[in-house]
Amino acid sequence: MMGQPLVPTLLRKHLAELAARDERADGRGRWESRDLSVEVGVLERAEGSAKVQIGDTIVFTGIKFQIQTPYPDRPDEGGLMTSVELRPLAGRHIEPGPPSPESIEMARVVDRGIRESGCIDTKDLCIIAGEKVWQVIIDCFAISDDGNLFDAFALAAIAALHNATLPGERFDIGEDRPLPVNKTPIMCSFQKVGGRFVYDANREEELGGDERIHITLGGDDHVHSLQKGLKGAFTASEFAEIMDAAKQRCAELKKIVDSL
Amino acid sequence: MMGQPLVPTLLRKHLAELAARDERADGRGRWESRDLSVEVGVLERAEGSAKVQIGDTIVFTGIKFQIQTPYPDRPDEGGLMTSVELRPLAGRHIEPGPPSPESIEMARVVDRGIRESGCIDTKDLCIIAGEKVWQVIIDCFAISDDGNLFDAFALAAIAALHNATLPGERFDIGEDRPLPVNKTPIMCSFQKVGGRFVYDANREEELGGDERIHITLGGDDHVHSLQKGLKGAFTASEFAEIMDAAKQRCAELKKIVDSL
Amino acid sequence: MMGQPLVPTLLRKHLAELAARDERADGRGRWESRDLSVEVGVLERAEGSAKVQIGDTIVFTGIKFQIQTPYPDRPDEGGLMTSVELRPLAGRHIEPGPPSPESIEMARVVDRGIRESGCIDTKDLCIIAGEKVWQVIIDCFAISDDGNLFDAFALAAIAALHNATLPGERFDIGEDRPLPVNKTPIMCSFQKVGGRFVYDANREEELGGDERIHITLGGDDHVHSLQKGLKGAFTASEFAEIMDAAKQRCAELKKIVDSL
Amino acid sequence: MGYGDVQMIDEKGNRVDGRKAGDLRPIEIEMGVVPVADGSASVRWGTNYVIASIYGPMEAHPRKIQRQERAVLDVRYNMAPFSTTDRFRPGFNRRSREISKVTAEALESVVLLELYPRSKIRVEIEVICAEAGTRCVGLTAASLALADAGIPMTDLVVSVASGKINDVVVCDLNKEEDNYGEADLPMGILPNSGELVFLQMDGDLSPEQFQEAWDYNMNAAMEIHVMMKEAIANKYGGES
Amino acid sequence: MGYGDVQMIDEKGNRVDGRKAGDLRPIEIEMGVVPVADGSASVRWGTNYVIASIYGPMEAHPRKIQRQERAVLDVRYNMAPFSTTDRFRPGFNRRSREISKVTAEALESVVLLELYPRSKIRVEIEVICAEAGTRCVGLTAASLALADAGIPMTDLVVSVASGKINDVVVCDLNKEEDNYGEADLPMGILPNSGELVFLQMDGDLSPEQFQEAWDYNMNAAMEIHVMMKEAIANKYGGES
Amino acid sequence: MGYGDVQMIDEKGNRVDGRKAGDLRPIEIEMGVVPVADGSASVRWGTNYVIASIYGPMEAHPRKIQRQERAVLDVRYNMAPFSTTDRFRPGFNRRSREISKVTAEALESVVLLELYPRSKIRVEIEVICAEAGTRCVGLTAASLALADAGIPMTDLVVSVASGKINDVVVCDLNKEEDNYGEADLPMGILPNSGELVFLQMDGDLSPEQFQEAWDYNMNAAMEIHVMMKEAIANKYGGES
Repeated sequence: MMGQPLVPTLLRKHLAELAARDERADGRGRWESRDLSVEVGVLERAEGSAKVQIGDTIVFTGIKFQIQTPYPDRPDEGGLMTSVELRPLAGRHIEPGPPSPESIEMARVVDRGIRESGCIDTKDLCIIAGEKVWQVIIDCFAISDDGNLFDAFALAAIAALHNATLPGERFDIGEDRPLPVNKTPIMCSFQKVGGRFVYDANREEELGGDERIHITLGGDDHVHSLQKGLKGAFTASEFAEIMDAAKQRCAELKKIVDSL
Repeated sequence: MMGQPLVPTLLRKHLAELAARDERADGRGRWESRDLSVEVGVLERAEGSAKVQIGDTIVFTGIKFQIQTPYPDRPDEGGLMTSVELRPLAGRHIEPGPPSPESIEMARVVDRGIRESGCIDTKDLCIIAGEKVWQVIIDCFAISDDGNLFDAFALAAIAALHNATLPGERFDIGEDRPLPVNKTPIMCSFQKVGGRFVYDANREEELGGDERIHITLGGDDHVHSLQKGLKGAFTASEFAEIMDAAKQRCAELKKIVDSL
Repeated sequence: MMGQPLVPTLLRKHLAELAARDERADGRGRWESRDLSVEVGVLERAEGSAKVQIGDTIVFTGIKFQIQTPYPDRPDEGGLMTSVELRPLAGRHIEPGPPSPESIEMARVVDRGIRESGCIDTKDLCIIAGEKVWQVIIDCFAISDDGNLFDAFALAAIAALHNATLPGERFDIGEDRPLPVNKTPIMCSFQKVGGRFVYDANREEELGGDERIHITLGGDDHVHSLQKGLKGAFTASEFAEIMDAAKQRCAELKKIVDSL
Repeated sequence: MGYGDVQMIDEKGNRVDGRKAGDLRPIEIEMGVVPVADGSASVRWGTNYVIASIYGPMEAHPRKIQRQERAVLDVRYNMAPFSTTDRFRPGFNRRSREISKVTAEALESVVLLELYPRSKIRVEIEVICAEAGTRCVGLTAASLALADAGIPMTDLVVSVASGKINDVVVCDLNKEEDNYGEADLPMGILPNSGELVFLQMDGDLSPEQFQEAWDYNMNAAMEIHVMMKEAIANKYGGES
Repeated sequence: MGYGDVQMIDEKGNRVDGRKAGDLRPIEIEMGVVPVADGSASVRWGTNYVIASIYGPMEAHPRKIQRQERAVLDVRYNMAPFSTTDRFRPGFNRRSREISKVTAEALESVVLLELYPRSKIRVEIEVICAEAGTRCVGLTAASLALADAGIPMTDLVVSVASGKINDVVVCDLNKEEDNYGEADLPMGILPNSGELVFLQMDGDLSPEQFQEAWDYNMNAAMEIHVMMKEAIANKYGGES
Repeated sequence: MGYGDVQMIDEKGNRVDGRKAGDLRPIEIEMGVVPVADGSASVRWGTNYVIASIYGPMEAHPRKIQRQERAVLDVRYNMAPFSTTDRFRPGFNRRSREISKVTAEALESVVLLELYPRSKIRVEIEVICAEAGTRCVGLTAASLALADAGIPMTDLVVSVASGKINDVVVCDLNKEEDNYGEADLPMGILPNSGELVFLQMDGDLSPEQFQEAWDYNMNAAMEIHVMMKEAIANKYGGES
């Protein structure tokens, strides 16, 4: 479980003063991202993988496959599972132990964005109907947490899926083939800092900020997943503003992923 | 786990003074129950259910069925399982977490009363010998704990069993039919308060009391289950006295259940 | 988990003074064992058993068998599992709870000594290739911990294995027959106390000592398992010295076990 | 998602249970249902049945959860074992953990936590019968129970979800509709300010559909708010 | 219950192991079997073999278990993995938890806890070999171990069970009888006062049978008490 | 053990990957790979890839782990779920616990713990890709990360294993060799004094083979030590 940091009153005050001048501590604009890079095929033992770095935030996502028996009511559909490991490697504030509410929320929000976009057709995962189907496991693993792990994990997850190979040979069921991935859902996260929402909050802004909104968009700006986290209330017009920012940023990131 | 209340010395003294005058804090006689009501068929998703209210103590019991493979040495016998959930909803003193010793004891004592009375003939739960049998699950759930959960759960459990339907249709194995229940075992619990045993202790009496005795009787005053709980020593004549009270009260409660 | 004893500065000083005079607190020589006894066949419900007493350290080891399905890649090989239970019965310093790192280490070190010696040929445990094999379970259980549980468990384990019977009749697969055990691996443990290694440290020496080395030898002084535990650094010549002591003591203990 | 071949709305816009697109299921509120609690309420909503109880403010322990300048909310959402058609196994559950977290965060946005430094308020939500939308019913019940306990709040929280079936946006999916639902948008609304303290969504909604679902929720929240105020007034003889 | 067709008592009233209805299995007590403990005892009873050890009185921690005015007993009953025919898997076990609880409550009724405010006394009971009646053997062993540790008690606790087979009430069921048993009545008796501190029962007993089983237990307790006093006297050279 | 019929070394003494008996796999060290940590390093060794990070010294809590006169090391060795061919399930793992324990004890032997009374230093070791010998790679990476964090040590720890295949002793088994390995001798060596702080072994080694494996490790440690010093110097512009 993540430790409970003392409420950083001074930090909040500082961030509010910056916000009043329409500034951020690291000089970025409200909707501006930190430096971002995506690499795929970086994990030797995974069937698909990606490394995402956003500023000093670094994550790996690995795709592994297992064979399972399908559910009786969906005999020709495979499975999808998303796991988030926030190991204490990635930050002073992360404590060892069973999954924290934070990591459970991250896993579920990343999972919903992928799942609800329909980018994986679970029927493509059928091996023998009623007997054997593939389960896709998306393992998100943090190396360095300087804020906005949600977006880093979501981006690494969709990039790793695009990079993944169904390991038929290892399981003696035919040749290896690329995992079919039909779409590129993208998550954008916004946090209220100093009274206004900003995109891609770093850890300092997370500590001194209020509520967070996660938006996952697919093609044609269709919404696939939303999540509001943390304490705070927001208005309809605030939401409309970040939805516009999300539409623009998701399109940019989609291009990056699709070009890998 | 339930919290450890400080020993309520003043409360004990007060209760002892009342006992010396043969009185109880709420004006009841030694063997007198609080207002009691039993309703059945109260839970939409359960296959049998009951709500019991004794004073400000409120519980639900729901019956659910599952299909299981019988034990190899008893191929034509179904199973019975009793679970008690003391969720923190039901009282300030109940803490979240894994089952407390208190809830385990309750579940086991309620279970023994039902099981040992033979009111469920496990052979009536056979579907296909050696292959499929019904498992009856008795889920006891506290809503408000003002003392004597043992009796409330036991009463709700036997009432819910009498109300239960084997859900053949839901499992595609024939028509729904009433669960055969042959007997009506009844539990009566007594607590030593101010040096003498009383029936149906409320929470105040539990806090300021000593040992507790739970008696489950079937037809013809046959004993099916006994349990002494908490710190305290009692004499053979004290036991004889509460056994007499139990015989009378069990007969009254049996009538109530059988008339539902 | 074992409690963290305060660093016993005075004890360490005392032990260092003794070591400077080449003495030990109980008068033993550096390589001298406490009184040791081994009894076999002491546990009524186990298929093989031994009791080992070394000074005031007392342990039981019981052998139980289960039937399991072999691993697909080793269809004709049975299994071996070693478990160590450090229950709070055996010492003030042992706390209840899930397996401590200490007990996990003990189990794994005892297991490696047995396993790597090849004293059990896992093919001797085959019942029907690909279908049924025996699993040997070695349960090490401490009664009284006055130091050097490692050696006590390892000795009891190999003695109990030599004493064990495959319970064919209980599982309806033929007659009972002795478990084939081809070798007699022996563990000797050394602890640095007052700056030099001694054999068979008692609990006082453990508390005031430094690093520990466990050596398991088989026939012809072949090494089967080593483990260095606890904080401390040692030199090659220190190691050579205790390896010599181990060779001599292992031979003595092997005779004792082989003569049971 | 997307079992488009099952017709859940007829040509006249009637839903399987006879409701129109914007209609709510029947809702029934009862205050003070847990006699030993400091505050409580139950909400029956369709065949959902949820009980919430409040304990506190009380001393926060263990110490490490204490906050110098405000109270902490300790919120638990849980499904009773008999609340679902297949028995719901007690124990750790990732879905319940997530719902507990977002419910807590929604309530923290309205409770005047600064009034109770170093203390803890326990909010217990138990789903006794589950149909569809239990997280909304639970959040609504919890806000009623907090009112029953006399805990000061800036506003009640009204929670409701709209969704999509057969590519049509409708309000407050029932269980049958939920099985074939193509999207779900639960919100937690402050009826006096119109602000949101809770928002989730999954499925697929075009920008226009999203706006439609949003508006259904806003209207429904006002309707439910009236019932909530009535239930409180019935108990306390005044307006909340 | 009720496998009436297996004959466990012959026409002369002889049981499968040759005992009469009221006879106990052989019992052997040893004091001080755990050298590092503050007190200990083992009891062999039939093929039951149980060891109990005592640590304390010591400081009670964690703090929250401490009681201002008395000691707390921390009692654990546990089955060793090799104590049963099928290996007994270590770990959480509802039966062991219940037995630990009622054993603790029985012992709390005799130990002079007020003598040791704020402290803890650990009582560890390990079943090394199990036959039938391990909870009685364990409680008896624990009371001997407390005596060995010099912990003041108002009385020893003697625990024994009677039961019913073939509709006949008999004392101290062995394993074979227990498999076909129709009732079991374990009691914890204070031999000097005749009071009870432990009582359980399951199965089916008519009022008359119940009285018969009760009386067997009372008589057996007196017999066992003599052996217990002897074992203590052998070690300490006096009467307990 | 002992699959002697698979030939892993040819008649010229060449191993499957072309190495000679005493050769190491390629090793690559990177310092400071976890920007938010107080110190960190990664080691790629064959296809092993291990990252270690350091946090602290910081206040030791919970209190009961605190030591008056020195710091405690809190060491965790863990395998990432995607680090192995079959997915490695997160959660409790006996092997990882043992490796964490012996790794901690090795590092405690070199870190000047007395400099930081009452404090805690966290050492986090994550195996990102596993080949063979991950415990050695992890211990080596941890010692580099401690150096990167500026924690004073008496020496670096260099860890390496030698083993036996086809009855031939060789240095630094790769995965394929490890599958057929007949013995494994991992050691943790202080390159300046030649002392050992970590030692394990399993399999079967005659006294002579044991000496041979020991010597391979000692030589390899000196070779790796050079690379470690270079990596540190590259970052800090000096000698470690």
